[in-house]
Amino acid sequence: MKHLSKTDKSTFILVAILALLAPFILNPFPEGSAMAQFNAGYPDLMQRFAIFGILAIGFNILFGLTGYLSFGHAAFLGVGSYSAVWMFKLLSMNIVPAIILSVIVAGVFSLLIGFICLRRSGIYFSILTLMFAQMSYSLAYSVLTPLTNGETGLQVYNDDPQYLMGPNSSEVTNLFGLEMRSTFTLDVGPWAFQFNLGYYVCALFLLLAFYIAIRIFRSPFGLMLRAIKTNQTRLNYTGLNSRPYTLAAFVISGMYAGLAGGLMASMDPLAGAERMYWTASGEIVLMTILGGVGTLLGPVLGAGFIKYFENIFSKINDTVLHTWFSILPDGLENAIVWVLHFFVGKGWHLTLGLLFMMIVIFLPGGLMEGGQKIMNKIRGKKKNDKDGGAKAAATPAE
Amino acid sequence: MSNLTRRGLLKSGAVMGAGLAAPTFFTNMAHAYTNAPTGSSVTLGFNVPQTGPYADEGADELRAYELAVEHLNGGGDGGMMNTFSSKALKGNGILGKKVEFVTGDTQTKSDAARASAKSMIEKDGAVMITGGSSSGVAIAVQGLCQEAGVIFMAGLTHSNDTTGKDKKANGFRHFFNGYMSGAALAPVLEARYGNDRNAYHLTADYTWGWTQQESIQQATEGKGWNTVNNVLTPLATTDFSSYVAPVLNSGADVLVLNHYGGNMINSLTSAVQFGLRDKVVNNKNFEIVVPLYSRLMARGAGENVKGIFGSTNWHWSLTDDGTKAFVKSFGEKYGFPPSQAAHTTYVQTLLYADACERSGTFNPCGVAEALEGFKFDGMGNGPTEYRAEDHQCFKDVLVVKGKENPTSEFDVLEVVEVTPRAQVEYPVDHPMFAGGDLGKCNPGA
Amino acid sequence: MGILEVQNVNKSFGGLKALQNVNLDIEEGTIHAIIGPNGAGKSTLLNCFVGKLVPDTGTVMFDGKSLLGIKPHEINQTGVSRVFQTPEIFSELTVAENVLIPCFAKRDGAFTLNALSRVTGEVDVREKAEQMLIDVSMEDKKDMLASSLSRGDKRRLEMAMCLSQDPKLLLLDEPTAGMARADTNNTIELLAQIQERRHITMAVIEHDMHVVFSLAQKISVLAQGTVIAEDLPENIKGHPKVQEAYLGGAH
Amino acid sequence: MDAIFLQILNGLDKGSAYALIALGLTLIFGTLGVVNFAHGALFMIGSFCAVTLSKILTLSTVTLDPTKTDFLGNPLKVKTPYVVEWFGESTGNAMIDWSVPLAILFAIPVMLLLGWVMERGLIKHFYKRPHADQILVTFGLAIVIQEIVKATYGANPIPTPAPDQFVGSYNVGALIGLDASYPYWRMIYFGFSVTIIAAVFSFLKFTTFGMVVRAGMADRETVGMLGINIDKRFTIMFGVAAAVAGLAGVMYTPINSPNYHQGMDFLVLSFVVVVVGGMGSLPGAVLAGFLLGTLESFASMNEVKGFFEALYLPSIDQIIIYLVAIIILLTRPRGLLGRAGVMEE
Repeated sequence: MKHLSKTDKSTFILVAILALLAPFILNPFPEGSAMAQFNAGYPDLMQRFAIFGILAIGFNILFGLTGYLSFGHAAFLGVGSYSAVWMFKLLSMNIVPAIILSVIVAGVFSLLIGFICLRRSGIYFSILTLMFAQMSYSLAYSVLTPLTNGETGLQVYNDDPQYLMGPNSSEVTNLFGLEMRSTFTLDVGPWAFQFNLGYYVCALFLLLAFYIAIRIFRSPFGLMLRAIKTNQTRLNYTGLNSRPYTLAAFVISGMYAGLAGGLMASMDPLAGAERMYWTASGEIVLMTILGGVGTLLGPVLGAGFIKYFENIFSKINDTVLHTWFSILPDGLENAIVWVLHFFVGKGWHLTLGLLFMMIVIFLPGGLMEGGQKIMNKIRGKKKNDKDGGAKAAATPAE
Repeated sequence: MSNLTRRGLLKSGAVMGAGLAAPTFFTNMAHAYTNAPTGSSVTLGFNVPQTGPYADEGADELRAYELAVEHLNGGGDGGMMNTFSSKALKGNGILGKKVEFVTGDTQTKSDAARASAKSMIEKDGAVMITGGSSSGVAIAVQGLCQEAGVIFMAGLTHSNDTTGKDKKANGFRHFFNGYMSGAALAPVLEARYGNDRNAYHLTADYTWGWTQQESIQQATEGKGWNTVNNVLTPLATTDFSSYVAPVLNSGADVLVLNHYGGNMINSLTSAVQFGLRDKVVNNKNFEIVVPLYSRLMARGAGENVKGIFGSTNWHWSLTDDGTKAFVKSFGEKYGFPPSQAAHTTYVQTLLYADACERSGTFNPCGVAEALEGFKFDGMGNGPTEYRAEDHQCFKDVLVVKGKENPTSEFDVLEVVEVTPRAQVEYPVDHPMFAGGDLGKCNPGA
Repeated sequence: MGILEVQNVNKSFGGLKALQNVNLDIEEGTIHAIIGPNGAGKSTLLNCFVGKLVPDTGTVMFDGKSLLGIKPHEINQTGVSRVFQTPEIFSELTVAENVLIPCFAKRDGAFTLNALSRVTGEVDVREKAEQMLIDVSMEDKKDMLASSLSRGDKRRLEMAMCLSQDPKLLLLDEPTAGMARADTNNTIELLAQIQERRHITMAVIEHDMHVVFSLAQKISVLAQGTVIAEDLPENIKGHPKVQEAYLGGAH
Repeated sequence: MDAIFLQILNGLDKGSAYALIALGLTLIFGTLGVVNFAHGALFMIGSFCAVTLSKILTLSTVTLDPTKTDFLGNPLKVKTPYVVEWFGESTGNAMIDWSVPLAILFAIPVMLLLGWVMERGLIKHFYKRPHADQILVTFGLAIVIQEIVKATYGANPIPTPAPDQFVGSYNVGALIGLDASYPYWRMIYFGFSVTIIAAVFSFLKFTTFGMVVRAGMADRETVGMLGINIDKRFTIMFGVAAAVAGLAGVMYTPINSPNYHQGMDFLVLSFVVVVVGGMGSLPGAVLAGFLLGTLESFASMNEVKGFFEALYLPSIDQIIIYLVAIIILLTRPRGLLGRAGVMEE
């Protein structure tokens, strides 16, 4: 911690507090109330917030700093998950070897792909990564079924060898016996707050990932990556070959994705090929841009935003809508429900698409810019701060 | 994941490794199983595809679920509850508790489906999960429910693996499977097309496609057919012309399309466009077979399905009392006849509710026990049995063909033959279903 | 024996002969100006030194080693830095960061994965960068974004970046183009100081004769791709070929 | 031989579809410098123009036929399309039957208008924004379009057959002494695509409008300085690109029943084609389209699959396009016919 500057330290502490108190923060509405639908404080979703946060942070190290837009990052997530599940199948349900292997395998895999793809830049690079990911997906879904269990997804069976499994070993994913699913529920009046061990493991990894990201952002290495984004020619005429830098960034962000994949499998030991489909890679890109490219906190926000929509809005069905508006006169109630039902439940994609457009049109800097605007309003800052504002928006590391 | 309860909390793991002591959390022993309903209502989780290629099937499943809930709570005309051979259901909910439900979107992706099911279990307290429109998703969610300690009543899933190598004690399948399709189709095909046919298979290159192809090949070869070739086609294929073209000169006189959904529509369209059905090969008319039919999907292929044989789990034009009652209440509520996906999910919901009533508990182990070996009738498929050993329903299978002169947009298929249950039955240890382990029922908490 | 020896360099683009049998010899520790009318091939020649272009024939030797066939960043590592006609700077970074990068490159070489050390913690490099900014009198602008600088400042920044690498040879492509007279004089003073203090060899392409004759110890005149004269400044002034090249032989 | 001949035809057919989609994409990129992730959606809208037209043509009056019953036992509703009532049995039914070709006339104004609205209303504001922003906003738009289509027409594919006259196949192989039947509609599709491609090229090559646009593609500022309103022309080009995508969609419906997500299915492929051809190069896109189409067709032959399987490369048909595209990009940095400096930052 002493290696962080004052602002970075407060950002980190803020994230740490948010992560630790997530079960409270995400569960603001009492159980059983109409608004409880919007609660996100249950273990699975909280785990996802943290895991996709890690993924987006890692992606941002590549895209945000170097400007290389990888459209195949989901492949590393998938490879990480597969490695982790194989560890469960071969060794035991302990998540430590699983996560270690998933990071290593994703690292090696990204080294190979990065070595080839980074010979090109711009859209050529993006399409190369996209094609590698699509190949991985196609093969995982069909030919590689012995390795990946194809359509169904790789999972642990009772007859798997599990060589390290003792007679008393836990049958579910665990950290030296502490089961990931263990949840302590705190009932406070009508509220029920769930403290899940798996979530806290993810949250710790998120904090670690976030801390390393800050360090990278503030390091000479990070400076070089940003230099690559702004002017590769000058960097070359400064005696630096940009390739090893971009490759290192690519591998680091691939390892982040592998970590996320390993964690995902550790929370829920199944790895499906869809994880590697191009839309999954696209989702990572969207998370990062939505949150704010090149900002530290943005990608985490973007990840949370998209996962929240996917998990909360898709579950609002017409019946739920009718309960919400039941106090209104029937005609009005039906009219409102009729309009809203295009945007929630099976229409959640529509809402997401519209929000993408709104955010990118009105907040070019993503959610972070929105946040900054609000903060500025609150602080009553005047417009004369234009230079500072422009600088903040343009300087990736802020 | 057996401890995903919303309110309970859980035992932590044994002490292991370097002697790390597990924290002893406060443990609520009040409930013996996951999400035991405490109030006056019980929550079921309907997990269906609402986005993606199978969204229409998902929507139809959801309609059927809503209808089933209405009937269970005593609303509507009661539908198949009136024809169901078991009379345990009284129209007052399940075990006196009002039935409520939550819905989720599987997106036809294993990951999303599991996330959605988990949120139903962890957040909404669902005591049973049901739905789905593909085998990959069904198997993934079934595995989750086994770990979490809730019952899974599979929706539309046709792969042998669901009740074969991936069977689970907490999972139950009413829908038929690839083996049954083969066993039901083969005699009909033999009767119509003779027993010296040469079949060419185009097979979707993933687990379901493989098991289905294997089943059909074995069944038809048993009738004397010869398999010329089996070509695997990528899932993402939209234009099958390059797979269909070689069929013409392969010497085959039957083309079997082991495809579903969009793949089926496109491959069938290509095959018809290439004029396969107008060909005469080996002095026999060239024929096409689509082993797994779905009316919703068949509609997408338009005229091309006319006269083409396949199998389905159920069809609304059946004339037994159960079917009539179901079609009537569904049709009156929504204005069109239900699909087989709607039928199987409706039946699954009723079967689950009935099992709860009969066992007097929502405890998955009690429910499972009540379902295992359960024999019933009046649900549209004739006498049916949930086999205890693999949780697969055994019942008659329909052989259908595309109707030549449809009277409406729903009138796409006609039932050619109802293949009796005995003919599609197989032993539990049949090689196509080998390798699985049902395990023990898991009540969670 | 000069530090940079160019022999018989030819370069053509399609049918256009941009450089024909160019010979050039830049002596260590001097400021060598290359002048000539527009399109004479000055920038092309410079591009051949830094690896941006590869001559068709001929040799370019720097410090006894050939510069041909190696990549720009490798050429730079041998001690050749270049200031471009349109400033090539890291415009999205601050002035201070712009100077830090060459300082790190100088210290760490081509690639170091120093991902966990802190820029703020690298005291030696930072001090060097700060000193550099003071040298070009830009220390008050160190937190500005490079893109927001004036054209003259950008050029000075680029010069600072090149100088902070302690190059053996500094190539300057019109270092005062577009500068106001006062700025130009500052730049002349700056370059002279640097040369005096650090004895860096410089090759300067310049149009402004005031700059050329204030700085250069030797001048090469390029016209239509060939060196038509190479001499001391005082001799160049009255050189007939030079006058012809500039005035088109109209006198 | 027959098989090879058929696969050549298949390759040309697929290739023409790929080329047509990629052509519109690269046109938008080349003229406007915009990475349009909604291009697949435009293709899909084209398909649904055909669906919509056939729905319009089959708008019906409903009469009850007491002699027949529907599935609930009520009198059967008999639908008579208005066009049949108005134009008589034969003309009316012919119009319904020909809805796909008729949809071309319907799609052109719709797509031009849509392209115009899209460019003026949205894309225009993104010319100076980073490509990442363009991707995000057009991707968002693609999702919105596709969800609207889904809400209107459902998720299942909708059959839109070719006119009866074109159902079936013709033994084209007989012309060169082979036995190889090929479907009429696919031949028409090929001819149609080639015509459209030729039309776009001649439009750009031989009209003043086209010349200005090409000049603008090469150097926008200079052309702007000549006092030519290049923006207006670019808007029109966006409309043209949308129309090309739409027409590709209309004609593709009898081959592939339209569904709401087909745009996304084609998106990745069309980007691969464009990039292999070289960003911003029109001939490159066409060349790459045909190349990849043909390769894909041959890769799906059993003999080829068997050959690669022996080399431990099973299912080569799944990855051939990507594999070849990667090799091309690694050997030719800017694709087959790309220009330097385009989209490399």
